[in-house]
Amino acid sequence: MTTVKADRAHLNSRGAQNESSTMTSEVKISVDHLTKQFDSKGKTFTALDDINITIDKGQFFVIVGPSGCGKTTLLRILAGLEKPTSGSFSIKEAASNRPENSMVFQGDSIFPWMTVWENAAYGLNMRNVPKSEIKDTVGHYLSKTGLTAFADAYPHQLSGGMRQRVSIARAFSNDPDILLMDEPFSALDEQNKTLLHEELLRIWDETRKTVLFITHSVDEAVTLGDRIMIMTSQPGRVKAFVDVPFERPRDVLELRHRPEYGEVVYDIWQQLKQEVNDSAEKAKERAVSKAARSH
Amino acid sequence: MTTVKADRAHLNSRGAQNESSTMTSEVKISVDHLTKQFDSKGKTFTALDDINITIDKGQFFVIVGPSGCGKTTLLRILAGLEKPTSGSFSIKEAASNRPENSMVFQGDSIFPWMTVWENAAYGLNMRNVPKSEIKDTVGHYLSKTGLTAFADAYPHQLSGGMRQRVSIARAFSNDPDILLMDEPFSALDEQNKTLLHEELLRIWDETRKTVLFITHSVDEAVTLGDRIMIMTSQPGRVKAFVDVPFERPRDVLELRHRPEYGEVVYDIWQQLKQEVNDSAEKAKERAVSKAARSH
Amino acid sequence: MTQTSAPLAAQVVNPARRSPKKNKFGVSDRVLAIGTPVVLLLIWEAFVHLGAIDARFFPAPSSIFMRMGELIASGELWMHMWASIQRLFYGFWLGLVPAIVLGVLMGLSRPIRSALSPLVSGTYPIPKSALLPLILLIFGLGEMSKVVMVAIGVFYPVVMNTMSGVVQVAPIYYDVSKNYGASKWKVFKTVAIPGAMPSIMTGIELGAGLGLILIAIAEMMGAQEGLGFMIWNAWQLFSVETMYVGIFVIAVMGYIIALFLAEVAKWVMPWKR
Amino acid sequence: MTQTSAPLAAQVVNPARRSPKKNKFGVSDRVLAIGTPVVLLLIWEAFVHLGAIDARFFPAPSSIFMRMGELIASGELWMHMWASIQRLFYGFWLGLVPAIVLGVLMGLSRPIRSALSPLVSGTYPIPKSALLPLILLIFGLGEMSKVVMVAIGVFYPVVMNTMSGVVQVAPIYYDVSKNYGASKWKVFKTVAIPGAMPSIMTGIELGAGLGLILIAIAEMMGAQEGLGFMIWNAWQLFSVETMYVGIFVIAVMGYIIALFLAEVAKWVMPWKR
Amino acid sequence: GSGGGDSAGASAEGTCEGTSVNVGVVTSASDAPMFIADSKGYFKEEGLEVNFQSFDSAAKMIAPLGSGDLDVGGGAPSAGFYNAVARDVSLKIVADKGTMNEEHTYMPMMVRTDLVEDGKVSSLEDLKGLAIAEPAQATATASSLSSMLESAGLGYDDVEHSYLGFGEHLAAFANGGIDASLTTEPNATLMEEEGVAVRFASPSESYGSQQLAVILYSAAFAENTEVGNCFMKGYLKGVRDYVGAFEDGRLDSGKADAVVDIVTEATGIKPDLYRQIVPNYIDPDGKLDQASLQKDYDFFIGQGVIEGEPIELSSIIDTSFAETAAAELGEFAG
Ligand SMILES: Nc1ncnc2c1ncn2[C@@H]1O[C@H](COP(=O)(O)OP(=O)(O)OP(=O)(O)O)[C@@H](O)[C@H]1O
Ligand SMILES: Nc1ncnc2c1ncn2[C@@H]1O[C@H](COP(=O)(O)OP(=O)(O)OP(=O)(O)O)[C@@H](O)[C@H]1O
Ligand SMILES: [Mg+2]
Ligand SMILES: [Mg+2]
Repeated sequence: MTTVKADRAHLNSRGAQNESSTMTSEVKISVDHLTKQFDSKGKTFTALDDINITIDKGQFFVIVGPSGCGKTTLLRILAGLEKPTSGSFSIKEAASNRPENSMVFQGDSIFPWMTVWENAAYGLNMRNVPKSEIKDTVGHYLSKTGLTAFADAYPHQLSGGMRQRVSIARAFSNDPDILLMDEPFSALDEQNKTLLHEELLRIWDETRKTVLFITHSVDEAVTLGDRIMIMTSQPGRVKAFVDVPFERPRDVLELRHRPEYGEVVYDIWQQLKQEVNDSAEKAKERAVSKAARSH
Repeated sequence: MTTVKADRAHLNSRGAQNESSTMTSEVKISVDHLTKQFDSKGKTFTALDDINITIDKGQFFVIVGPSGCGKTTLLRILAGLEKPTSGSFSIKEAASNRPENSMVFQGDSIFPWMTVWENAAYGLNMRNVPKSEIKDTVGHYLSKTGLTAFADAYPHQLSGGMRQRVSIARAFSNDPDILLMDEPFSALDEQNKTLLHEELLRIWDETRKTVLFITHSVDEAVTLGDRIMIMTSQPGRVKAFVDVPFERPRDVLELRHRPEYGEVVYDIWQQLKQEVNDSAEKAKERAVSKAARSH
Repeated sequence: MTQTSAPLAAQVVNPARRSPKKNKFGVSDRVLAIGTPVVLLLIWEAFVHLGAIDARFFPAPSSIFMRMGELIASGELWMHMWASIQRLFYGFWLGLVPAIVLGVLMGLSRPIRSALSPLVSGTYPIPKSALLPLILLIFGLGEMSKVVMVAIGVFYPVVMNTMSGVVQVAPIYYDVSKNYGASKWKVFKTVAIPGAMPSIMTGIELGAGLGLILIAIAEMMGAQEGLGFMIWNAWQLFSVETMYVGIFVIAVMGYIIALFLAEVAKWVMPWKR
Repeated sequence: MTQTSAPLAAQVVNPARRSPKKNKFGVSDRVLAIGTPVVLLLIWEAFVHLGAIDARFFPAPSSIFMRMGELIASGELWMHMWASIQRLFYGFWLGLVPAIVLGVLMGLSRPIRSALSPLVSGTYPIPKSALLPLILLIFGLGEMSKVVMVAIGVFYPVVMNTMSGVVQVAPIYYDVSKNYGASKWKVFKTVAIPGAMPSIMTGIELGAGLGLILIAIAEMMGAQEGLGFMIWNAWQLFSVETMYVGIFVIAVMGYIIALFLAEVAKWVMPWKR
Repeated sequence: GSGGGDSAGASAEGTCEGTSVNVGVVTSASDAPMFIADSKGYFKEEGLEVNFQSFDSAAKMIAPLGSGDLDVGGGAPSAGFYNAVARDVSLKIVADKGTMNEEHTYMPMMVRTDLVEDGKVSSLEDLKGLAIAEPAQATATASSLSSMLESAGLGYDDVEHSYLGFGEHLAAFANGGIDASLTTEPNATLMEEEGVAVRFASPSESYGSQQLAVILYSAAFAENTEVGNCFMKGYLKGVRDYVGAFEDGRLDSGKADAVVDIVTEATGIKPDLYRQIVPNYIDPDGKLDQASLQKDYDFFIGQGVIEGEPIELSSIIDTSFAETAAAELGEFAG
């Protein structure tokens, strides 16, 4: 394992429930001075700037940050879909024969040429899992996502939210070591969202997966996460880590009435607000300087 | 104007602010016994069943309902992109020379082959609006959506939320008589969302547009809307109309502390929850009967 | 007020959505498909009778059909058709399979694309008429040389359209397959091929047509039967009607192949309504 | 533990994303593109010297290049090339423009597609060798008949690929253009054409190649110059090296056209990285 | 190619039994003796099994003859043919396949009807500057044309040459693309029928008797004397039936019924037309007109199309097959 240089002292203290396990927890993912730049028309755009993170095994890690700050890019790099421009990251191999990671992609990512069932079974089929096992697993998650009746439908026959649920069922079915979820519930109604929150927490609890979860909903972040990373906007940097101090299992409704809950949410909200204002400023500056140049 | 057969008596009483204007308000959109079915593999799937709605001119009309209940389908029919299977609808023509309606589509809908600027200017270009006017209008909305610096970028260089903002800028720039918005803010962070809420309300207020707005966020619905339609899940029917009794302009933070606000939200939430539970039941039944058939 | 209980004109700008079998003029697609060629043939016939067309070289369709009747009765037409169809069949597969494999590989892998593009782009435009003598030398005068000629015709459009189709598949799908640990073969099977299928089918239609074009050239040499031989020989003998019968039969075969491929397309792409 | 500071193999399954100019073996694309044909020519040369290939019909590349030198020196090669290039140029545009217009119309409108499909699918496979005499009759022995032949070659692949590209454009984009009140012409210009552009470009490459193939057939008749004439005449005179020079020049032209079209594609599709 | 190898054992016993021979034909009237010999079983009598392979021109047969895919071919001796020989494609000219002379002008000079009717072309001199069609550069036809032009005081390059297959001449006349042509039968007769061109002159008037088509043996086939003789015997029997059916140089009498049936059946030429045409003459003994061959060869050299060193014609002519076969068949009765 490579030495992780991220400044641990700088981090908030860990939550109550995790405190006891601090000594036994092992690092699952460590990201080290990671930077990602995109070139376009000769100009270089920095999407991620010097990111350092350590994520423990079994941690529910949430990323929040303004739109366009590089959340998706970070997840894609960790999934091996994009190369970092500099810096490095390392992921501890799974002990079991589980796949390393599965991603719920932002936006449409289910195959238009496969039925709902085939899409949900994709990962398992790639790993040549026995047919009967696939049937059980996929059947379970299609039922959980309310898609059983649509198993034979093709994506173009589904609504936006239904397509997103297929993508979730696909990732859950694959039973990976690390779940990478990029705004997985954004197109779902509150009720479906709640059902899937429960299912996600059940899976996480039972299989001790490491989860990386991107969301724009601070409520969702605080309700689900162990630890929340707040990112700055363009270029995306780590603004702060917030440890969520609530024990598990959490009673969502009860939680929301606690004053600490309001405090955590308010804290994150404030930091984000500041970020967005900053980025609006920056955007304006850039626009002005651009206008100035075009004169 | 055709006679609208929808049962007005059945509707909830109108909100305080609108009450006074009931006599002067004119009907902008009326939907009459509208049903939409999709055929696939010989089977018929009913997406919308006997929908009756009347929407006044200048009303901010919000549609909520479980995922897959037919919200998008209804909007597409009103936009003329899909034909109803039976029933009819009518839209009163705009007095001005504005375009009749512009839609913010759910999911990716911006043209990959156009820059952010070209995408945002699309509607205006289609109407041959003078170049200088386009420049002002599009410039304004790109700035409002925080995309000025990305005016020359192509969609594949944007994040998911940025693409959604382009789609919003395109619709706003087009200045239509009716704004059809299908979960327009789902991929945005709270802060960007708040900024765009304000912008949307400003536009609505200044130009007295009729707005049809689909959302999964009950908070968003109550904060923005005059009237909320709750839909049942598969097949999509009108479950209830809820008039929002808050005066305008609304102070969002203040609003959320009022007890009436909590009541309205709770009411809608309960109705939706019941709907989702029902639909989960139904899905299970269907799945069971399907399994039974396949034996 | 716009009463829009049945919005019109949707099918004009909305090609990919299921649209009714009848269009707004109430004329069904099938009537149009059969009608257009029939109308053209009738105009041709009329022009011949009016003397507006040189009937020595463009004989009236009626006389062509009469000749066709004779050739069918004598069994000659069928003999030529059968010979060509067989060659077409074997040549089709011989060209198709390597074209799809190579096309997908070139689409998926940049080095393979770089290495093979010059060969494909360079050998494609080589006049097949010039190549024929060399093919005869290599494959002999028998069936094989004709089959190879068809295969060459099928190969190029399929390989190019497959490659371009595979490159056009939205990158997100390759990302998904990679993320879900798909082996190269599975990427091939579950992403590249289905994603490129519409392009591949167009390539196959173009390829089958080029195969037909080339078989006619190939049958001008070392053949005693086949539609190409029939057309060429008829022209040598200035048996104009017979030549047109041959051309007409090839045209009909081309159209039948296109119809058949459209059915195959529906079958291999069930996700396209 | 997997150290993944630079994940490999991404470019293999990820064709559409920008990938480095050098692949994992450190060989640049350009080297591969030039290397493959050169290696093949060297193997050919070696085989001839080893006597493994019949040099009477497959002369050594070195002797072909020597003949090429002679033909360049005498100006003969250039004369033939220039004649063919001119015909190709005019024929290209004559075929391209109607093909794109018709292809988009057929892609956008179902009735037009129904009405014209049988004609396109039926006339495409008609052997052009059989058509040539009729073309000579209509357009005379002069330049026009050759230009028309090229146009025919360009037309079919472009019309079919355009149509299929237009049909493949995701329906949502047609919905958007309709919703934003685009006129038919604007749908054409802002959605159908750019959306179908990758397919159209492949069609153009296929079409230009078929144009080259057909010009060689056309120049076999009634021509005094042109690469097709040169090849055919060389074969009549059994001047084998000269024939190969002609074939080689056509191959190089085909490759240059492909390279050129790749540049044009970058230029007309700036949104593709 | 099976001619050489297959028959090795058979010829040792002095018979060609069971040998198969691949013969290239252009499926036109000039292949008449082949079809007659085949139909009447003359090749079978010799124990040969003959497979015809059709080609669109004799030039295309050279490569298969060289590679051994064909054993026997036939066509006009062209520059390409001699060039092929020069690069080791060894072939032998073995017999006559078509001779044009005063009585058998089967490749007449045709001139477009309107030119003749308008009086624009009334003598060979008038051809100056006009477009004349011939099948290809440096063929026997070119030599014929050259001698015709010469007789009118014109050089070969004083006219425009249009290289068009015989089949295309009719269409080219019809649309005015060419003014004159040297066209073989039956196309010449067809042109008259369609009224696009008229017979204007005979090349024989200036050239004399010309060797327009010859029988070719591949080198391997020629090495096997026995089988070569067998084939030649069958062929000459066919030739004799063919020329025996002539009446005043035509095939329009009752005597020719059998020949007409066979040839029209094999080639698809309409019987009425075939009876009308001027058929090609073939020497009953297969004798070659070597002087004519030499004259054409010299013409090709003059045209600068012969590659490499000029060859001695006699080195590629082998009249022994025809002589042996003729001797065995005896004097032709007529
Ligand atoms: N292929 C690319 N080329 C150029 N720039 C890119 C590319 N992909 C992403 N970017 C830029 O990188 C930045 C980060 O993008 P990313 O998709 O990671 O944002 P995000 O945090 O996921 O935003 P959102 O919440 O809107 O999804 C954006 O500003 C985007 O413009
Ligand atoms: N083209 C189609 N063919 C068949 N069924 C369709 C088609 N389009 C939509 N449907 C079905 O109609 C129903 C309603 O779809 P719609 O997209 O309107 O839902 P929605 O309310 O917008 O859902 P979401 O909130 O998930 O976007 C869904 O069950 C879907 O499966
Ligand atoms: Mg994102
Ligand atoms: Mg929807």
